[in-house]
Amino acid sequence: MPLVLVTLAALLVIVDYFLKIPGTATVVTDLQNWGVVLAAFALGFGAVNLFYVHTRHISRRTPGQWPYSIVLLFMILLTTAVGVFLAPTSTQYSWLYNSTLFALSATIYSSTGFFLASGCYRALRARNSESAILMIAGLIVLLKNAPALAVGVPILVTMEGWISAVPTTSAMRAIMMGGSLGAMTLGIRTMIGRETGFLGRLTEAER
Amino acid sequence: MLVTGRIFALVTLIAIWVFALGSVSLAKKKLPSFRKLAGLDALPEMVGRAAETNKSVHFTTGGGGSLTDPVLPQLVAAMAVLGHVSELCAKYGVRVVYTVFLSEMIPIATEVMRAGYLRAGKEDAFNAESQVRYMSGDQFAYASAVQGYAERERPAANIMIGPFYAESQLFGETFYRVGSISLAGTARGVQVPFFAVMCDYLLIGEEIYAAGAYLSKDITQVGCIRGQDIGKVYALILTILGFLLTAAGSSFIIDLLKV
Amino acid sequence: MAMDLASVSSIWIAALFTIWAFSFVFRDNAWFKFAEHVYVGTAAGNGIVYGIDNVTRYGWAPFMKGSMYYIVLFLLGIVLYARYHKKYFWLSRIPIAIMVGTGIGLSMRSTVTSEFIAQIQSTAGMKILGVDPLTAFNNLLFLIILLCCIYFFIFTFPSMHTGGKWYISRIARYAMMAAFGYTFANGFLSRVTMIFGRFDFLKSSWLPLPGAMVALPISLILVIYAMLPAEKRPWPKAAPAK
Amino acid sequence: MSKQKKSIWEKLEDLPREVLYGILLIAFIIPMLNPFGFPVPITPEVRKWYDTIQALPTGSAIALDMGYSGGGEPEIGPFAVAVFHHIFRKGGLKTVCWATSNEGPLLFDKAMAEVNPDRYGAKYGVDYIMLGYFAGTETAMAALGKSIRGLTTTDYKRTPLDQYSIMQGINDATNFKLVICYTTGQDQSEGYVRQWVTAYKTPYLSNVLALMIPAMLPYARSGQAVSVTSGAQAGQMESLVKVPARGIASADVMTMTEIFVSVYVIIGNIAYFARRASKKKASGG
Repeated sequence: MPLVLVTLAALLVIVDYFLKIPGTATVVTDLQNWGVVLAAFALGFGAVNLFYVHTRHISRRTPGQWPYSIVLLFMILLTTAVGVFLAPTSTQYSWLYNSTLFALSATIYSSTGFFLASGCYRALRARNSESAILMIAGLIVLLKNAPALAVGVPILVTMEGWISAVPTTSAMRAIMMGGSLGAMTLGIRTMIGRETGFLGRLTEAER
Repeated sequence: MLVTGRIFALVTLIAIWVFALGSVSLAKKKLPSFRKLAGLDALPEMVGRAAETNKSVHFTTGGGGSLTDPVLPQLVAAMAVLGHVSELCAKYGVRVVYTVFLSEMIPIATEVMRAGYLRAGKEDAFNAESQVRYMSGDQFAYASAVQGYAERERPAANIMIGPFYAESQLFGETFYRVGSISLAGTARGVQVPFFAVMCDYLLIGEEIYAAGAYLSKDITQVGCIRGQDIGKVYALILTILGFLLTAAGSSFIIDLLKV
Repeated sequence: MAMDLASVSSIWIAALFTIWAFSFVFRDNAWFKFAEHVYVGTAAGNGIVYGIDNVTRYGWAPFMKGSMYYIVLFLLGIVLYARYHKKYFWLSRIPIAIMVGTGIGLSMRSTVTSEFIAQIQSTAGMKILGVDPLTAFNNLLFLIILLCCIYFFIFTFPSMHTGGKWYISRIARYAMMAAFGYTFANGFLSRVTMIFGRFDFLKSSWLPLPGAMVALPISLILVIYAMLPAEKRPWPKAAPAK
Repeated sequence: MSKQKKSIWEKLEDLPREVLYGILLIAFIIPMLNPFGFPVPITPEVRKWYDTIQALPTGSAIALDMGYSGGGEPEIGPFAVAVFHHIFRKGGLKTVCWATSNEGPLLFDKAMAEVNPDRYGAKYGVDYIMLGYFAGTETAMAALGKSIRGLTTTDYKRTPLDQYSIMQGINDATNFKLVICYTTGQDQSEGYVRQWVTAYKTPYLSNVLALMIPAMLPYARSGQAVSVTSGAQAGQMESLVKVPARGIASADVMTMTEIFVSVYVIIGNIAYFARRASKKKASGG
């Protein structure tokens, strides 16, 4: 049954795009809207998983973890309460967002920059012809990305422009084309029921 | 009825489907063989070095994704490699440790590793408790736990295959620093360059699917890889023909693509 | 400073979280763990908040306006959560099937044009005659690299990679390495602008506030203290065993 | 021989990361305390982006996706703000915003606080509007392209769309002269190529993290995206629209850190080759 639905939904959307058949357009509009709402329902999954994991930590008093689990669950509840009862456009919600989530996500993701710097020091080396090319291309782009150098040493801009326009664009285009073939193959595999991982665990009968 | 400007696209889409499905049914009769994958060829040497230095081999599938994500095929490919690595390690008497991010992977990985040890005839040597280690389900908590593991045990070899996110940059640096030889592969395009810089052996993008299909010998997977290969030949022919005709002053292929 | 309590408190909290989150760069520590769990919690909470916002605005609103068949949509949405039930989890496959089906349909129907045909079209349309020699050379090189890279990713015809054809893979790998070098350097640039953004926040918004200049060294010392191994610091003693 | 004692090259190769990070921190802090005011060169992509908006006829509608997350705000935000300055100063454009990232509406408010549209006389509901967050990424893009009112009849503050003059005559992708997407996710940056450019031929401007640029280059080359820029180029946009802010301020830091890291790469390589050479000599002699 679910597999039939997958195929049906996919075919409807595809047919609507390639063929003009009266009637499909309205069905597909609804289907897409429903897709948005269902995706919104699924946004709660993350929180449910966290509840599962962290209530277990708390009830088992996992050493070094359970106090943090309390913090985490408290923050879920607090954020949800403020957002739902006072609306996500309220000043209170944006206060909460700016003090916590915004500051934290920006910082946590930026911090990998330090690891990249030490990676540059240790690993960006001309160990063989391949890594030499990687190193030289990387070095040219690093230097060009310094705005003052780009002004002072115009040859860097020319070289970076060439690396970007010729090897990078063409190699990326080849990778993209390969990836699109993979996506379309995976699509048909899913439509004919050869790829069922998205369905989750198996029922007794299927086992 | 057909929308003009989209006809050639429809034909191509159907052709790609036919390539895939046809290749899968042909693969049932005879499994196609594979070209050499440079990254995979390095595995025996990596495990061998672990045996010499009496150190372990570390395996990870990254700190992100889920079994319902589109990244699932990457995890499937990673499991095929894990099975192969387990078999090699069992043969050489080396301990392989899989640090787990997704708890759903624990039973799957345990089975895969046990099967690998069984193929090497050393099922007794496998200890699921200590070799399949659940670290954490949070990205950075997982990353920090794996970094801690790397500093303590200093594995001789480190194999990273799967859907990697920002942790690729942390892992690449850490394992390089502790002196592990690394083999890495991911089909998440933006992370490949970080692996390319910081790892010794690389499976680039789609190579991980090929590696997975090659090692698992699963008919659907191998057939689909073959189907995509035919699609690539199709692209090569169209590109070359189009380029030559453009040089000759004809826009036949370009116009055909626009139909 | 004419600033209300709300903005001042927000800046203080954000500043402390920024310092704690950065501390991970040097070593994992209790402050970072605290900050990380707050981050994961609020991110999940934000997901719920906007999930509910979407469900009410795009689902409930049309239903109230008379689109009675939207009741089916709500049932499907609720059934999604059956995946956590031991017995009825298979019910959740129905809405998931609709989502997956719509998703792959939408992606496939245009991927074939945007990422396959349009790319062939753009490559095939490049000129080598009637343009200046440098452009002609670059276009030709572009074509060669593209063809070699596609060729490199052909796996199941081993004869295509034997004999004298090793140089095709070589060209492909060299070009990809140049592309990776380019991406790596750009990746570093990305991180630099992000780190600057956070430092700029600390410098321009937080440090001018009264007390911040004192709080900065104190919080740094506390962070460094937390990085010490448990056995080397007087308190807290008990190192939690894993 | 040199087994007990590490050679200077080996020591240099094994420099603890704390030292490397410390030096990098200095490269951040010096220019922040003492700005040099290095110049910012304008690249063709940014110029093209600017010209594209400049060339829009009065009354054109722009679809704008605030599709980035807070994690990428320090990079993408300054660029988005500079472009808003441009749009509002030019005037006569209808900017219909939405978000495919669930932090988008909050980041929209943040950007507006920074831009202050009032100073250009731009009014909410007349010159610009925020429809809110839409879950489902590509599905949402497709749905919005097909019919906005089919999906929602209110803006993010839940006021009916019909009360806003900006929404008159705007309902689907064909009503827009341009689509702009700021994003930290590849699903979004490529999603608009698939769901808007391919399906409706809407001209597309894409602003992404610098690290995502290579993946977008093929689209720029084939004309599927009019211009692809990174947030790191915010300084250029700021100098084009003459509103210096975070982007220009970051140019000094970029210059310093990029040079420092380039030196890292060079020292790392010297140490590596020197150690190899000294080893060879030792084994040869």
